[in-house]
Amino acid sequence: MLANARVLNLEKLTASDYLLLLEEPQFAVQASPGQFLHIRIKDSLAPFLRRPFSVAGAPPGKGVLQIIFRVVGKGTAVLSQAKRGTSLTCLGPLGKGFKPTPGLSPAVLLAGGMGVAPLLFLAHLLAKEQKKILLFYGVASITELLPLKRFLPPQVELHLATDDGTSGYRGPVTALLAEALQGGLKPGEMFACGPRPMLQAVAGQNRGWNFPLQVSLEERMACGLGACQGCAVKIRQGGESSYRMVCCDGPVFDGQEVIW
Amino acid sequence: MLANARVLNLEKLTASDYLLLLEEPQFAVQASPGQFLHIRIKDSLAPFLRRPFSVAGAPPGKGVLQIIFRVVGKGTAVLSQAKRGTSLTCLGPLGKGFKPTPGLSPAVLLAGGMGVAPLLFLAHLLAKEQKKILLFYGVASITELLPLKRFLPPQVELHLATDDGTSGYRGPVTALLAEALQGGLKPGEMFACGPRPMLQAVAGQNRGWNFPLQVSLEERMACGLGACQGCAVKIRQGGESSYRMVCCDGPVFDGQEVIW
Amino acid sequence: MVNMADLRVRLGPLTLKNPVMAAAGTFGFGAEYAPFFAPEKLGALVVNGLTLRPREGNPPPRLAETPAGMLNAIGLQNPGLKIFLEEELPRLKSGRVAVIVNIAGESEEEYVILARELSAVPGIIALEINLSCPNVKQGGLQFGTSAAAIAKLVSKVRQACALPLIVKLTPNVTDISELARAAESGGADILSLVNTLMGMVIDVDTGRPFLGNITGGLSGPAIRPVAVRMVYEVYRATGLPLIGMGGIMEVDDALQFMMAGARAVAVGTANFIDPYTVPRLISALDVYLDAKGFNGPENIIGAAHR
Amino acid sequence: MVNMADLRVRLGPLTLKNPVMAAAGTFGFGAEYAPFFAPEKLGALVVNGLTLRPREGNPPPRLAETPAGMLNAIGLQNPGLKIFLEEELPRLKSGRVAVIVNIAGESEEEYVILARELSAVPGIIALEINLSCPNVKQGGLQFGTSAAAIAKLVSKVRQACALPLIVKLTPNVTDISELARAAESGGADILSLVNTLMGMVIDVDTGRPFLGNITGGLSGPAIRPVAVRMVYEVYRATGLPLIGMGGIMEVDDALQFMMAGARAVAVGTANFIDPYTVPRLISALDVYLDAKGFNGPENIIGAAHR
Ligand SMILES: Cc1cc2nc3c(=O)[nH]c(=O)nc-3n(C[C@H](O)[C@H](O)[C@H](O)COP(=O)(O)OP(=O)(O)OC[C@H]3O[C@@H](n4cnc5c(N)ncnc54)[C@H](O)[C@@H]3O)c2cc1C
Ligand SMILES: Cc1cc2nc3c(=O)[nH]c(=O)nc-3n(C[C@H](O)[C@H](O)[C@H](O)COP(=O)(O)OP(=O)(O)OC[C@H]3O[C@@H](n4cnc5c(N)ncnc54)[C@H](O)[C@@H]3O)c2cc1C
Ligand SMILES: Cc1cc2nc3c(=O)[nH]c(=O)nc-3n(C[C@H](O)[C@H](O)[C@H](O)COP(=O)(O)O)c2cc1C
Ligand SMILES: Cc1cc2nc3c(=O)[nH]c(=O)nc-3n(C[C@H](O)[C@H](O)[C@H](O)COP(=O)(O)O)c2cc1C
Ligand code: FES
Ligand code: FES
Repeated sequence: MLANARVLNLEKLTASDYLLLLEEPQFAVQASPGQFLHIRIKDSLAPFLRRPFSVAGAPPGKGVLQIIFRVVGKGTAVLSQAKRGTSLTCLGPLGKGFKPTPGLSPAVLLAGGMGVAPLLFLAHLLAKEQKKILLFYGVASITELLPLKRFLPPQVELHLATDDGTSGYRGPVTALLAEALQGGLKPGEMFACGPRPMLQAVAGQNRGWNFPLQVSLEERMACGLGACQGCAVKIRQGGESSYRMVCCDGPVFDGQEVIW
Repeated sequence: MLANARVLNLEKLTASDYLLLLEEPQFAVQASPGQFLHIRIKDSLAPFLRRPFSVAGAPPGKGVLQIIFRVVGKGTAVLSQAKRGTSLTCLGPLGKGFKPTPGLSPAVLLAGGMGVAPLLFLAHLLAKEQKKILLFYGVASITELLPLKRFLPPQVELHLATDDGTSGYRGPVTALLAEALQGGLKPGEMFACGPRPMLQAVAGQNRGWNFPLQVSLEERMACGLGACQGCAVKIRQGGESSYRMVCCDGPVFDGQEVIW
Repeated sequence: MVNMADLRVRLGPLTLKNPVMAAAGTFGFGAEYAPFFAPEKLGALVVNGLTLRPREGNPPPRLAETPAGMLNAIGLQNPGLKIFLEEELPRLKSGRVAVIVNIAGESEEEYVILARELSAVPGIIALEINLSCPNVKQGGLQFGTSAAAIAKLVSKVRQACALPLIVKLTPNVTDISELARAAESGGADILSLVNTLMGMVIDVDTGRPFLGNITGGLSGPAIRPVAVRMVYEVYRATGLPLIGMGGIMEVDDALQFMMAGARAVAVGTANFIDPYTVPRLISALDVYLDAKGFNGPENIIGAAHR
Repeated sequence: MVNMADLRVRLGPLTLKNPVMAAAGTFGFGAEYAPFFAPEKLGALVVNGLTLRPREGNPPPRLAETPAGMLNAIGLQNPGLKIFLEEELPRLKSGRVAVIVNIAGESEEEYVILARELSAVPGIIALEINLSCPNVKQGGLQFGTSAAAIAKLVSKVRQACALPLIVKLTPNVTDISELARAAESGGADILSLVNTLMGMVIDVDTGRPFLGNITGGLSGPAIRPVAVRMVYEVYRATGLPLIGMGGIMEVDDALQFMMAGARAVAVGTANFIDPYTVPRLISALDVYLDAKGFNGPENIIGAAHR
């Protein structure tokens, strides 16, 4: 559960997004889509806490995990300087991932920005189950577009939205999805990851649509293991609401059970 | 006074000692022996404060400063990983250095361990003044011996002591010096740098010998500029004692004025 | 064979197999760290702050990273006494771990009930009264900052409690020695210090306090100098054995607390950074004592006062 | 041309050209940082803690690095009032810098004398009473931790002092709001907070306290969450304008304090890391206000309470 994962490669994908390849055969076998690693970025007091990152892929037989991350603060800035051949201590694979239901097809994936990372991994699982897969992917602008082709199984149907219209649909990806549904798309189930407002919007709309919807959430974490009770989100189940932990009860929750 | 000095090279000299070459033409011209740089080791909260290091040399016309340092804690450990081509912000050259008196010869330099660093630079100044120079250099063991030949003018007469007798005289370098004085050595003046007990010992003995003695001291520093009053040492002058600052009143003090 | 140091320490009525514990609220009920090492290695496990009734805790965000530390505003989320006794304690007992239960009440009566009920069940080696949790409106800081209130509360709990009684002090006070003496006069067997310092972070993007609870408790290396100072002070002020904590990450940090006067130490935040911190410190302490030729922790406890 | 924000701030009777000051004890008498930038750029320069008589300060070591911070135990080394007036003040006045003098006394009378004498000379824009220096046996912490003592001292100084009066509060207290209100009732015009947290470090090689003075004052980013929380609390407790400080390194840190309620901020420890911190923050604040379309600091002061 704690491993020294070797940095095999670090590649810049966009102006601020990176692909990190970590060699850790056991984690690579264990990891399932939606799970994450809790990475100690540096053996130093700054950055202090570990940082959580979704597993974006674990190509079979390679013993390697893919992490795609965006530089947003001090920790990710330091991570973007990681040197090939060095090691990062990682806790993982942590959390409860996506649970696709056999037979429900097509699978609709909804990704906002970096939220696409765990969905890339999920797409491979769904592809193995021979499902039809649609990925609705929204970013702010063309410059933030990740080269998804490299990470997706070929059969995934990609629907692209940019806030500024520099590529694909102009507007929020949730609007693009809503249009597709109006146009006759009938998801068997939906999986979403991205900024909270996007998830909240789709969960809200889904109260009308009512498809099975799994969402992957983010919260500030300390332990990553369920011990500190820090990463709380409010969940309603069977009429009762209580705080659950993103790190061990999630990060994937039933979209209709989350209290936003 | 604040510069981004470029790391030209970092070379391991012994198991825990390094030679750092910093390119900073202005500092290189300004620096005089005994002065130091106050180096920000990393643009991070850890290590937090700047670290002081003596200028060990500034070969004329090169625009380069030599720093010789030992890894003793977190800051120096990080510094030993400095990458060529990167920059370190340095305050410098700081402090009041050694003041050789024209005509006083031979000059006797007394170095304990890393204390040799500023004396290497001093030796070049003394050599320019055509003085006879003797360097008494003590280390714990042969493994800690720096390759001094590379850094010293050829005319310097080297007297070596190791605590464990693995090279040169066996015992404290102050004892070796005392023997030389008994054997007839008549220093014109003395310059010493090293661990406090060594300096205290030689200053104590010098109460009998009574040669002009300048010692370079160390204290914990914050500002390096005389503003925080943190790096105090007690100095007696004209019958009155008061706290003086190593960073701006020193680091070089009259050995007979220091209250140990 | 080399003579190995004996790591056992005595704290008044309590003997621990080694002086390194896991601090309240940072080690859950032990299960979360079981994949890393057997909880029985711990000098003791102080389990999650327990209240009489279940508490749902504070709204998120509950955590914020700060320079060399973190803020937490968990708000004592816990299942309450009943579920603890029915579900968590049996699990804990099966693990042969030395369990200390950290309790918090919203009133003196709640503390007394908790103490009485927990004294009645086997498998607990001591109680730790948390009178200093800064994240709970009631039952928190008021008890912890008045000497008179502490003395009164502790003596009531003392009467209800057959177990060794640890009183945990808050650092958010003018004179911690005064409070330590109050706890002593009330009948505490052991003092533990420090709990978190009260702090806050403002989200400059929104201009609003970042934590759901507005303020939170600061822990981690940032607070260590304050915590060591308080242990040093309290050592001089009372005769009680002390448990020191606050920012311990490495064995040198633990040594600082012990030299300042702590007979045992607790590790909190560091567990989150390195789950192996406690066993790592136990081994390092062992190595340190051996290297110095000491036969046990006694040689270093309070050294700074000698 | 873009509309530039007006950085001026008013703190009761005092108007500063910008809200970023250099904190007492960290900027000397200004000369040390003059090679880096003109001291007149500072919102104000709070000069070194001044006492009536010269003080030689504490024995070394006086400094220790700590996680994201440092301890200092300078002990108010300073040349005393007479030399300050004869030598330092004339130098300062020639620099057109807004000078605030930080004063500390060993008795109420000393504070009063200092205030009276300094009020009588031109070139000083305000006095800051340091009633919280933790490194001085007399004249230090006792004044700073009792509300009654603060109210009494401040009102005496108030009577002797024609200048705007800033009272600097210590964070080493249970209830900083109470002390803030006491200072207000005594007649303070402005409050500044926080001074350093009392801490210590033990040298594990010797087993002895590291600092010559045993304890020292903790400053730097480590204490920022505590300091921000106190500014936030005191903003609610008094109507006085506040100067916030504690671990400010970057403009976001300054914004936190201002959003929490500070009308100006002071930079201490960060000067040691980057001597250009104050001018850097002034520019960054300017850029921030412009980018947000704000015409001055007023837009952000106290934002966290709205
Ligand atoms: C389950 C999970 C999976 C994630 N997967 C990815 C991923 O695949 N790719 C990716 O780029 N990012 C991912 N994130 C977000 C990522 O953890 C943050 O971007 C990162 O922690 C920011 O660190 P920083 O030091 O650069 O930012 P700072 O803002 O300097 O961090 C300060 C503190 O806030 C925390 N923090 C900041 N943003 C977030 C966030 N969004 N979620 C949780 N904690 C945060 C940091 O961990 C740190 O403790 C994931 C988050 C979670 C919870
Ligand atoms: C004027 C002067 C010149 C120096 N020249 C040299 C030199 O040429 N080569 C060399 O190897 N060392 C030199 N030193 C000592 C050097 O500054 C320390 O070894 C270094 O700061 C240790 O940093 P650290 O983070 O590795 O150690 P840590 O012990 O982790 O440092 C903790 C804190 O203590 C301070 N500190 C630790 N040791 C010393 C010390 N001996 N003097 C002052 N502060 C200390 C650090 O700066 C830091 O603030 C000099 C010191 C002074 C005052
Ligand atoms: C997430 C978290 C939860 C905590 N919960 C409790 C608690 O329930 N009861 C208690 O007495 N202390 C609690 N504490 C305080 C710790 O036990 C400890 O006193 C403090 O964190 C200082 O130690 P550290 O710096 O090693 O973390 C908690 C601390 C953290 C970080
Ligand atoms: C070396 C040093 C000396 C100080 N001297 C004084 C002083 O004389 N008077 C005073 O009121 N505060 C003094 N302080 C406290 C600072 O003014 C400031 O309140 C504190 O350091 C917190 O700010 P910072 O974290 O930005 O340093 C001193 C602080 C340091 C680090
Ligand atoms: S991060 Fe500690 S419980 Fe989730
Ligand atoms: S280090 Fe600040 S006065 Fe010398």
